[in-house]
Amino acid sequence: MITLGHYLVVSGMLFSLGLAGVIARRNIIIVYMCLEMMLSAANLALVGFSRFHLVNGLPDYTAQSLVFFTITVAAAEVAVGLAIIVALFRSKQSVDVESVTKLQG
Amino acid sequence: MSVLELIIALPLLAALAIWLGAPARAASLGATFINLILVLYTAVQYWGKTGLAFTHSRPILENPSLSFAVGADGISIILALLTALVMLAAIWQIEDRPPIFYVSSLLIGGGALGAFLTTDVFFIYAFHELALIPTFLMIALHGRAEPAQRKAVAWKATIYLGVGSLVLLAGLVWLVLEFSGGSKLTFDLEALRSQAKLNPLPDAKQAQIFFVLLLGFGSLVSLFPFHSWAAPAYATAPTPVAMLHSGVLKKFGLYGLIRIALPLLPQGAHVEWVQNALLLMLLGNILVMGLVTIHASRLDNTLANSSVMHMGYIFLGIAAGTEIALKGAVILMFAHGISIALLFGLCGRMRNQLGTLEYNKLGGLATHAPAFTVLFAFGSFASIGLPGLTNFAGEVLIFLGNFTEFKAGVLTNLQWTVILALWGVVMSAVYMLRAYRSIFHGSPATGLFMIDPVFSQRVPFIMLATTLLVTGCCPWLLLNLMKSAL
Amino acid sequence: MHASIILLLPFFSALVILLGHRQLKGASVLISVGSSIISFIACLFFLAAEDDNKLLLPFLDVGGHFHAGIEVLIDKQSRGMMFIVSFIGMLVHIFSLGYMKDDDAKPRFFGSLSLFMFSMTGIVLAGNLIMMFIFWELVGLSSYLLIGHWYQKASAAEACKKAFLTNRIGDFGFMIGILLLFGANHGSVNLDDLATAFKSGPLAPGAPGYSAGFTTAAALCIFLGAVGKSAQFPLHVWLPDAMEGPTPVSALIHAATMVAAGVYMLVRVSFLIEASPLAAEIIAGIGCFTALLAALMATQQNDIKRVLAYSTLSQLGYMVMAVGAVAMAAQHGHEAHGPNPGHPAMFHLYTHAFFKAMLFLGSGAVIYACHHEQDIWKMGGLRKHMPVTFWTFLIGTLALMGLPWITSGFYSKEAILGAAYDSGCSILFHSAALTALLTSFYMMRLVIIAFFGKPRTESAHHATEVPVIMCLPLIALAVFSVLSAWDGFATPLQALKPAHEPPHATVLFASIAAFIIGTGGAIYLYRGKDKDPISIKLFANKFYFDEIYAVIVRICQDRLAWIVTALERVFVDGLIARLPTAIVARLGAATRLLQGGHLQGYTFLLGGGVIAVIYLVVFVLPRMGH
Amino acid sequence: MSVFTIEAGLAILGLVLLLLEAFKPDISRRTLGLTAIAGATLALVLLTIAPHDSASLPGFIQPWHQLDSLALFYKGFALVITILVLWLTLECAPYLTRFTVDGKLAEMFSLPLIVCAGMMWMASARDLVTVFVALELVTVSFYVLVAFARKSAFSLEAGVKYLILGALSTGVLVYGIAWIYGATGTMSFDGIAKALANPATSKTTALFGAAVLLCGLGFKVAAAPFHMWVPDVYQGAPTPVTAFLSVGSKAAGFVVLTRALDAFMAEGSIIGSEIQGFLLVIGSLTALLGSLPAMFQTSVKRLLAYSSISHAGYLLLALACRESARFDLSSGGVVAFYLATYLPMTVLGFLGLGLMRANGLGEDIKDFAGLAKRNPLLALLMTISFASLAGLPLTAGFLGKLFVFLGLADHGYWGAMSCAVIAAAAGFYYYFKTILAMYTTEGTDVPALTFSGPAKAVAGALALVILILGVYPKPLQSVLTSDRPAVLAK
Repeated sequence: MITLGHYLVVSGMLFSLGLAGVIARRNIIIVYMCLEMMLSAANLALVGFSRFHLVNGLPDYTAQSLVFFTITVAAAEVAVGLAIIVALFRSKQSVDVESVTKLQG
Repeated sequence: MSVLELIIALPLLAALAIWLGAPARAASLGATFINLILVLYTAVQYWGKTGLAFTHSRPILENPSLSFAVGADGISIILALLTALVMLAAIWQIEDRPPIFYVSSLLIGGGALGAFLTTDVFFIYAFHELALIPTFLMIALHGRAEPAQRKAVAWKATIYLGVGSLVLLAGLVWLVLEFSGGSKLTFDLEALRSQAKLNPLPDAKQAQIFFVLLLGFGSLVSLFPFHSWAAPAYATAPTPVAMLHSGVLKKFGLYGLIRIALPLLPQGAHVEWVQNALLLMLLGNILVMGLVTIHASRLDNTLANSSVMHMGYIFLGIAAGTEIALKGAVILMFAHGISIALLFGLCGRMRNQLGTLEYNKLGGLATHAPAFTVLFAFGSFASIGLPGLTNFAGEVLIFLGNFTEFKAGVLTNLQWTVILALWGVVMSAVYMLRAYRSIFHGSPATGLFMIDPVFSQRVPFIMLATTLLVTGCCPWLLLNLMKSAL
Repeated sequence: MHASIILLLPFFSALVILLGHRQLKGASVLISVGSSIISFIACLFFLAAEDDNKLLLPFLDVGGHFHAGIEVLIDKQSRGMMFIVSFIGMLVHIFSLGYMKDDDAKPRFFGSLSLFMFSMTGIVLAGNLIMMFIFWELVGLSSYLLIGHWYQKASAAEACKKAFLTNRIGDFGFMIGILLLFGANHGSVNLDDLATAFKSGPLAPGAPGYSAGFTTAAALCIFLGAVGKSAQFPLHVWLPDAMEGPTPVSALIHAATMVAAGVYMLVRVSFLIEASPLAAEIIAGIGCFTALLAALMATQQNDIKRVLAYSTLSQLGYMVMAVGAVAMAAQHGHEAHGPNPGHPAMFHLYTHAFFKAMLFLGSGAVIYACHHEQDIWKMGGLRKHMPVTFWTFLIGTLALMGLPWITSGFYSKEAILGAAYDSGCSILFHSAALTALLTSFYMMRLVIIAFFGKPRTESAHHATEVPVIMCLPLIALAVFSVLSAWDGFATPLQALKPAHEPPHATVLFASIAAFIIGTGGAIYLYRGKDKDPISIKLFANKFYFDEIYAVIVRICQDRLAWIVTALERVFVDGLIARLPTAIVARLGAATRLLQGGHLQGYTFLLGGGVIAVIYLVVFVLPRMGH
Repeated sequence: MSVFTIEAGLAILGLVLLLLEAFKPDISRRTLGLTAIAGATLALVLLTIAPHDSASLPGFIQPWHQLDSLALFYKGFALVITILVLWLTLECAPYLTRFTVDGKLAEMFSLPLIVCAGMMWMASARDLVTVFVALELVTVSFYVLVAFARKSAFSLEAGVKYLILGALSTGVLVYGIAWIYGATGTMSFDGIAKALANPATSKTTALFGAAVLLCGLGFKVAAAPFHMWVPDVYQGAPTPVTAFLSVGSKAAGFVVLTRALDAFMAEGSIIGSEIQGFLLVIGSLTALLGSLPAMFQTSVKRLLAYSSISHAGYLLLALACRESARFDLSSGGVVAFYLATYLPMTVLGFLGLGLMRANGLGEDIKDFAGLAKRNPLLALLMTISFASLAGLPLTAGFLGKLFVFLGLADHGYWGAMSCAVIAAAAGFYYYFKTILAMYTTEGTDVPALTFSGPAKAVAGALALVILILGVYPKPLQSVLTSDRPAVLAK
């Protein structure tokens, strides 16, 4: 029997992996992918909670509606984000996180 | 519009006008002169009265209750008089300086007037802060030292005063919270006072709040050991700023203690640990700074340190807290303000003309500048407490005030402190006479030449010296303004 | 009415001269001299005034809590003292007209003189201790100004400073004494109130809270004021140096009046001294010691003014001793005789004022005639050149030595010796007698060296008699030196005289013997000598007091100031100002390191921050009871 | 016309301008800018006359939208800052265009309108879904705006950093929302408050969710330790955008935070006291971490960034003081008041910076040297702005700080108060350092500075607002307490 706990553990692992990737990876594209993974983890948690939170015997769809919004927003973020990353690549010929360290102190 | 509002607004408006291009000297002299007349007018009106007069209030916020409330009693009027006199003198003695000198003098004076004449804690605090900014800027920009050094001095003063004001703010906030009766917070001093009278706090708590206020107000007044900003700041500050800050603005902290802390926390200063701490600190002012002053080898250092030292006596009056001592403290505030402004003003002239203030390079100035010498003598003898000049009346009342409660055979800590403090009177004579001896006595030093200022430039100093003489011979003039009990 | 004129006239004279001497020019001198003459005339009316205590000006008035005004207290002491002050003051003013004729700073001199007259009058008329203290300090100021009249001279500049500071130390004690009395007497420092309080009020023995230690402390503190002003040991060092001032000033201030103010004040508070046996003994002891010490020093001085200065010191010691001795005698039950008798100290003060002022003015005349030569060994033979000066000077000297039955000095000295005898302390009496002997010795030495023999220098040779305006005061004072103790002369002053009683045989013998031995010794040793046959370094160098004090001041003041300044810099400034700023600066710099600009660092901190927050909120805070 | 219609109209105007610029390339930036400003101004006027009760909203939006004085205040606030930013963009256009790819500023005029609409929605949000959507609308638009001056390496770097960290915080935020939902079973603030008042709700889950959610929101308001992006991004972004970020975005973050905390810390909430503790810790830390490093900054723009962090700290501390016993203003009211005072002083500061930039000067403190000589008026206005930022009395900045201190003292939070005092003291130092530089006279023979009449007018008006609010804050207070006594007025 798969319980809410299982979903949450998977979601938590996914979130942690994403966070670890964001921290550890130097390629901005990959960092960005890890960020998407964290969003997915959140989505998974939302869906899980929604499924196990029954209102009148049916799952509560408010949470799931948020999932749709999240996916949409993520898409928008990717669109804008990739544009910025491309601009970065154009000017620095690199997508390494270490290529942006001029602003400091 | 009440006359007090006019008094506060006049210098500030004049400053604004000068900033916008009005002729600096004419505008500022005119404004301060009218101001002096207005203050004298209020003093005459108040003559023989008691309690708060000329009150006028403009509500600003309902809760916390905040209003631009003005009002004056004897203490405020005496200090306003001090401000008006010193401001006029400080501005008058400026020669060939850019307008910012006039503007900043007006702002410092206006701020001080605001602090002394408003009766809302918020504005009392606010006006004082307003006056601090030009002080800081003037020391940093036009101080008498190398740019790096004067900036360092200005920073030191600003950080001390800034931190002090914040501690003070914390203390005031605490007061407001404790003494706002009913469901509303109020910053109105009278309301807080009546509440304090109705529901006094337990002594232990009064002591805590009083101590916070003491630290806050104290660092504004260069209470030992929070004094190390003062001497370099005064020694470096441009003349009008040194006159106004040491003469007037510094009195704000003392005024606050007398006007805010003591009435609201009548037992605060008498709880043993607070009293002992205060006594130790003020002895630091008197004895330690007395010795430091003796060690000074330049006139500006002597004056600056002596000004720190003399604060100890006023704190002594506050520590005693008796009617006589407090009135003495107010008189001494007035007296010290006038005398130190006079001395700083003359010191500034000397620096301008001679280029040095080192004792071992000076000498014999009395020969060629007799009028200058006499004026200086007024200042220096006032500051060592010579009877006939105002400081004496203040000091003697403070000392007497400490002895009103007396048991033969046993002296309290307070009274022992007075005895030690009396030794400070000897010390102040030592350094002042040493200064006077090295500068004015002896044969004129070679290469140094100084003549009396022309009459019009003597006027501001004569005005201050005359004030010292008149109020010194007739201190009851000031006492009559303070008929109501403190 | 008259009293206020006496007080205020010199004040306005001083003020007018101060403000307008440039416009007034020579007129300022006239104003000052005129005011002193009018004061004297007013004083003559004053002598007839009833006992009274009037408030002139409410100086300090704190509601119902405290008041101390400028008052005019009229009683026998103030009447007598007032006469002395205004009379000698007037004569000195007149004498100065001649003496200071060529001085550029005449207006300043006369202005200060007027200021002094004002201040001294204030002391005399003071009805309460605060007023006394006010004028006490003001005479100090005028003395400072007058000693430093020739401030261009370094010695004068140092001397005036020294005088003021030494007096300040005395005033330190005086003020403490006033405070103690103020506290103990519940807020009144009125002399009448205090006297009552000591007789039957809260300060009387047996009253609740009475403390003998307190009474002694208060008496000694007040006495310290007199020690300063009357130049008693150990604060005597300023008076000889004060001779740097113009000689008329020395006559008026540092011989006749101001220095005697200490004695006057002690007599005013004699109820206090009588209340404390210990204080009385200490006062008598100090006075006696000063008298002896100064007399010894005087025997080896060569400066005419310094001899007189030490003589003044010695005589002041005499008077102070008398104050103590009378109090001691009173404690032993030797009540003075007759109704309301005078005080021996006051009596001596009064006779001494005349002859010592005379001597100083005489020395001034000598100095003037010898072109500002002060060394007696460079004079000689002046007897013939300056007969008036010589004779008046001789009269003054004899009065000081106490020529029996003729001069006033004899009577007053005898009164003091009598008081010392009555005090029951034989040391007092013996040293007093010894002092009297020494006095005769050094004064006769002075006269012989300066006036007899042959002129030893050019300036002495060419000396001529001084102008009439300077002679007149000399003559007037000489007359008073002789006559002032005689019955029937200057009636109002008689009240100051102790009741005339047949002197004790021992006392009479001692004073006559002292006169004869001292005079004889001096004649024997100094007749016809061109240089001092005896040389005692210790006396000539004033027992090295100045040197010792210089060391003490250097250690206790300058070194200490240096050390304290250094400590203040390091500790106070360091701990309160520099250390916290340094800490905050360090913290600021450290926090800046967080902001390294590396994205990975930021994400790491952000992730770590999330974890830390979760830990804080989920695990820490719930346990803290938040 | 309902308030919602105004917001929608604003967003549509933004889109129209975007399209217009794309398809009519010859349209002048002046026209675009003025249109945008006109639109926003019109919206502001309409907002004041539109009905102010929730019932006036269209039926379909009512479950997600509320109109209370707080919401209305923030809507007005958003419009004012948008207008100012648009105008500032126009003023700075000459030098901004040097860094854009095609020398145009197209989106710089349309995106702020969309951001503004997003902020206005956020102010009215009643549930976490709306919050999330509106917040992302704002954030994503800001990604573009920050990186707008692409030819400037700084702007691009700022864009990348903002993008990565912003996205990371979004992830954290959504994750937190998920857990809050898991703990309470609802997305609406009212529901959350109700569920948290129920003792049966799992406290640990709720705490976990709330902590993660607050981390996400903390990033938006630059709370420590999520403030790292602020100095870099503020410094790199074009000045008008920085002003927008520092005032608009921060205000938006705080309005959401206020709403969320209203729910978390409602009467009887099982996690209320923990959240309060959290706010005190984070607030103190933020105030300190903002102030201390600021003391060493040489770039005024970066200094203002740190200052904005420090101000966020005070605001968080204000939020921690929930029930002020004797205060007309609730914590939300204090925050709103503080932000209202913060707006003119910050915008004035950035305006000054922008004008200096437009005159070819840098943004370092040393570039300020002698400003008083070169343009006394600007120096005076900047002095007022910085004095107010430092919290000097008689300026608006002091009152905000005073209210925060009053609240802290009233609750007896002396520890947090001392941190705030230390931060304020450090603040004195760095603000006055800048002021001092303006009046320094040594070695300044540079020509006088000039700036346009409208710039003078706007800057003067802002300074006047600072001073007036400093001595007469009553109107602002009455706006904040006009209705909804339940939330705003105690």
